Amino acid sequence: MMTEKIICAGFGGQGVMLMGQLLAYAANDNNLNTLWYPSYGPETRGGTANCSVTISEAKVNSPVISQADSVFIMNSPSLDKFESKVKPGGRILINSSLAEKKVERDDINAYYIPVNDIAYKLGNPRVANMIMIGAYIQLTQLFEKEEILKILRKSFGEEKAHLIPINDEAIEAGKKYIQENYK
Amino acid sequence: MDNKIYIIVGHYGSGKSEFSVNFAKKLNTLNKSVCLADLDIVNPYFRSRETRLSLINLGIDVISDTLDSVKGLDMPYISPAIRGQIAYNKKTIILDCGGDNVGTRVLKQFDDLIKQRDYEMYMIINVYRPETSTVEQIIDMKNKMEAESGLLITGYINNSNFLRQTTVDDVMNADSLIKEVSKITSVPIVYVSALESILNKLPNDISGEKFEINLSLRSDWL
Amino acid sequence: MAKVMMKGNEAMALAAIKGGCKAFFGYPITPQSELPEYLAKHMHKHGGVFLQAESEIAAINMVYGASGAGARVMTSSSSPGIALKQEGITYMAGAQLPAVIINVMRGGPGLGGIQPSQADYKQVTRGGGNGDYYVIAFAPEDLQETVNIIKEAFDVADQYRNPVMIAVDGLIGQMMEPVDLDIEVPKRELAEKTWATIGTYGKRPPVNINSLFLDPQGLENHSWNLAKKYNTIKEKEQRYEMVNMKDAELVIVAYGTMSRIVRSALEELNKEGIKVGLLRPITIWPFPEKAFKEIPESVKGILTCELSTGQMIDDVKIANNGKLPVGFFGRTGGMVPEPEEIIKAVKDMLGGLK
Amino acid sequence: MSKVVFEKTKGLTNKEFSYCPGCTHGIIHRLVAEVLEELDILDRTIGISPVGCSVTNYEFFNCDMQQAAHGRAPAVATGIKRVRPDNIVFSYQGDGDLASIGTAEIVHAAHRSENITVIFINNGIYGMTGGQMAPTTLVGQKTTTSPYGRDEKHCGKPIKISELLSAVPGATFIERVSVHNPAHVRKAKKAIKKAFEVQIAGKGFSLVEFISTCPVNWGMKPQDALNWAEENMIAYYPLGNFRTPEEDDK
Repeated sequence: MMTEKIICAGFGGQGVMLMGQLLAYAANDNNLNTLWYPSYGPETRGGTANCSVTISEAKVNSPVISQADSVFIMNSPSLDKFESKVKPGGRILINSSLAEKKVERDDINAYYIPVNDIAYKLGNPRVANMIMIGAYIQLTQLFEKEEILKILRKSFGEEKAHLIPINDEAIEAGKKYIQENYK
Repeated sequence: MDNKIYIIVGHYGSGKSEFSVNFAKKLNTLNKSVCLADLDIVNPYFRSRETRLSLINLGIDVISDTLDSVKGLDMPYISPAIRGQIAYNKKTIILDCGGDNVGTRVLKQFDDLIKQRDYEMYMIINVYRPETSTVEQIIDMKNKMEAESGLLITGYINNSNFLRQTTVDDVMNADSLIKEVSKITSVPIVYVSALESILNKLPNDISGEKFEINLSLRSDWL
Repeated sequence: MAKVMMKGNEAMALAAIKGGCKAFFGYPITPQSELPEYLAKHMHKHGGVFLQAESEIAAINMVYGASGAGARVMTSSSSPGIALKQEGITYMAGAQLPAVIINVMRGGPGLGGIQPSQADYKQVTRGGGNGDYYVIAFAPEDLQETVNIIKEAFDVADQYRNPVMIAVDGLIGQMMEPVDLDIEVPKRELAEKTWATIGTYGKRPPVNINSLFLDPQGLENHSWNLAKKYNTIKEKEQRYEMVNMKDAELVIVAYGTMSRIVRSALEELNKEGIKVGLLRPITIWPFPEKAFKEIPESVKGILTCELSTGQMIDDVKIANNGKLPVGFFGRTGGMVPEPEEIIKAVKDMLGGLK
Repeated sequence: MSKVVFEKTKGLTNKEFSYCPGCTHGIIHRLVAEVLEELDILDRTIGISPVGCSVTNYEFFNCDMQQAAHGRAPAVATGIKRVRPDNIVFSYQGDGDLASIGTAEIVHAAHRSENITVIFINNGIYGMTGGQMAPTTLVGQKTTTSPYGRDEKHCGKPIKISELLSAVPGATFIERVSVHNPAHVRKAKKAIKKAFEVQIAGKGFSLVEFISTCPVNWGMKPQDALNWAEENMIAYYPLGNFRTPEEDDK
């Protein structure tokens, strides 16, 4: 039975919580069981923020993830904190624009993606998290880009509908970066 | 017909209510028509009203609050019946007050009516209570109680005790102290009250008439 | 309606609306603030009242007033806020007023911390305020169960004319899970609220909502009547789940988030051939003592797992009544254990029993 | 044919008041009850009893009542009024209840302009618990917890609730009255009536503060207590209207 355990970590304000929520929503739309759980309180305001998402064909039990299949690292402190949480053979996606170090372990698959630099080139630094999502769905083939966009359209509503194209571009850029750099 | 008013005052915890209940029973056996009015609104425990039912069975009128409560009720309502009884002028009335000068404050409601009648105001003294253990303290308490009530104390009651642990010496030591108070203030010691076991052993020349107390407010275990 | 992804606090708020809640009075406190926030946004659309009170004390007394006036009413808070509400809760129990109270528990004592905890167990299950009384307390483990129980809780409160508390830890308040809000829950037969103060309108004599008894005998009678009601609740409302009991060597007793972590641990233990069962209280008051009679002969010991230094363990010991050795595993202060820690505790205890 | 000179208001039950002789609770109860009857709102009124000497006033008011925790009556009133806006809701509170333990509740009920009426009895003392100092006890006044007289350096000056609440923007109607003589009793009744009319019109928070007496705990005869209230209480707590709905203020 498929189970995917994900940890997203970074600064508050990087859209870390949203990354996890998008994956949880997408899982629910695919009739999978899922659980999203944030670190909450003052941590979410400017400090480090992280959340965990479990996606499974089976019922989700423990909300606590000790061994993650995938870990998103959006900044340098998060790498120190969460590298050990990747299960052997699991993957770690690192924002190499902000986390300059390389992973120390050799039993995990590391992907270094300069999401802030790419976002800057796209003209909107705030979509760095969506570039990460693009990279993730390219690597895992878990969800289609269109499924993610559908959720964004719903949550943005009319008011923010104009932001859909840039998010679309960002996901695409993330996918492309993986295609080109990790064949 | 003895239709005096007896007002029982004293320091908080000096034994006013025990004396009042016993005094009411005693007067009742002397074929007087007795009414006991519990004016204690200071503390809702150990009040003479707790013996209300047994007193009523003896034919003694008991007035507590307007709710006729028996047990510790935090409702300090003074019954208008008390004023009525004082004005009625037919019964021997015992007014059992709350402790200290605060307890005598309530008498101010009735002082004019009381003065129109023959009254005694007895101050119960237990010299083993810390705030009435010296001559000066007792006289100070007397003055304060008179000031608050607008009435004069007419007699002392030596009720000095350590409950069941009281000895004859304890009562005698208190006697000499209260005699001193009596001399200075020219107010007589009218009773010495104690449990029967002690009372029998007291010498005959002790000041005040011997008055036997049967504990009725405290449970056996107290 | 299909399943929707909702945050625990929001799902609880919506469940209350679906359960017929017509009034909410509360005061912000982490980690439950999304609950009043959601109701502030939506309550009026359902003809209900939302009001942010000046304090938890005021909030629970508003609940008292609204409940006394016959409304289905709720409040929510977290541990230190629940401590403040205890005054109103005991008055409600005394005056026999129904209400639903949500407690999204955080670490203590004192200001403690905002991370998940079950250290309110005693505050929740021992009445909490002054006097001889209890609140009916549910401790669900996931959002679907939480939502279903909240919808049912209003009926339970009305049936027994007693406050009902939903005790979840901060994790359940903060997490998101798919949840179906339209699952039918059992309906209770409810009497008309003839006791409610809604004005006489010339149709009946005045009624009075009150917990004061001037006469000690009256208060004793009232207390015994309440005790009788609580005995009925103990008899009829114990709720629990038994998992993996067949041939189990050890039984873990755990509720709420802790029971989910235990479930993950049990899967791993099962792979290793170690048979461990889970006794999961769904009501923590009344405590499911009946479940202990169903523990099979194969069981050699009981391990109590809590997000506290050990509170429910007292009830476990009472229910066990000296039959089996009772061990304990706990994390507290907002620390949530990983399943591996439970696995180790199980192995340690089994090792000691052999 | 005989003429009815005094008819007991339907706003009160037949139960005799339990208050001490000379206590002003009785007269204030009667005034409130008469107003409820005269405004024809008695059958839709819900009252709230406080903790204090009038804790059992649910025995006397002939309408639906709720007994509240000490100081919380305005919160209880809020809960009732919010779910039953068509009912008339009043709380009846003493100075320990309203001016001490319940200050947060009364200030915020006024602040929200909760559409309720508050009857506030200020006699400067805690009667129920046996004559302790209240926040409203006058400077120099002796009580069991200010045995040497209230010392403002030690525990402040007495709190003026009507003035304080009239500084709260939400307060719609605030008036301080007294019942120490028949003329003032009539005035007091007018204020009560106005307060309930404000509520009926949905204009928001109304409060009437009564300068009241406690002869027993003050250690005075009832008439002396009334005189003392007039000379000392009213000197510190001036009578009059502090707030009235703008459109009526002409």
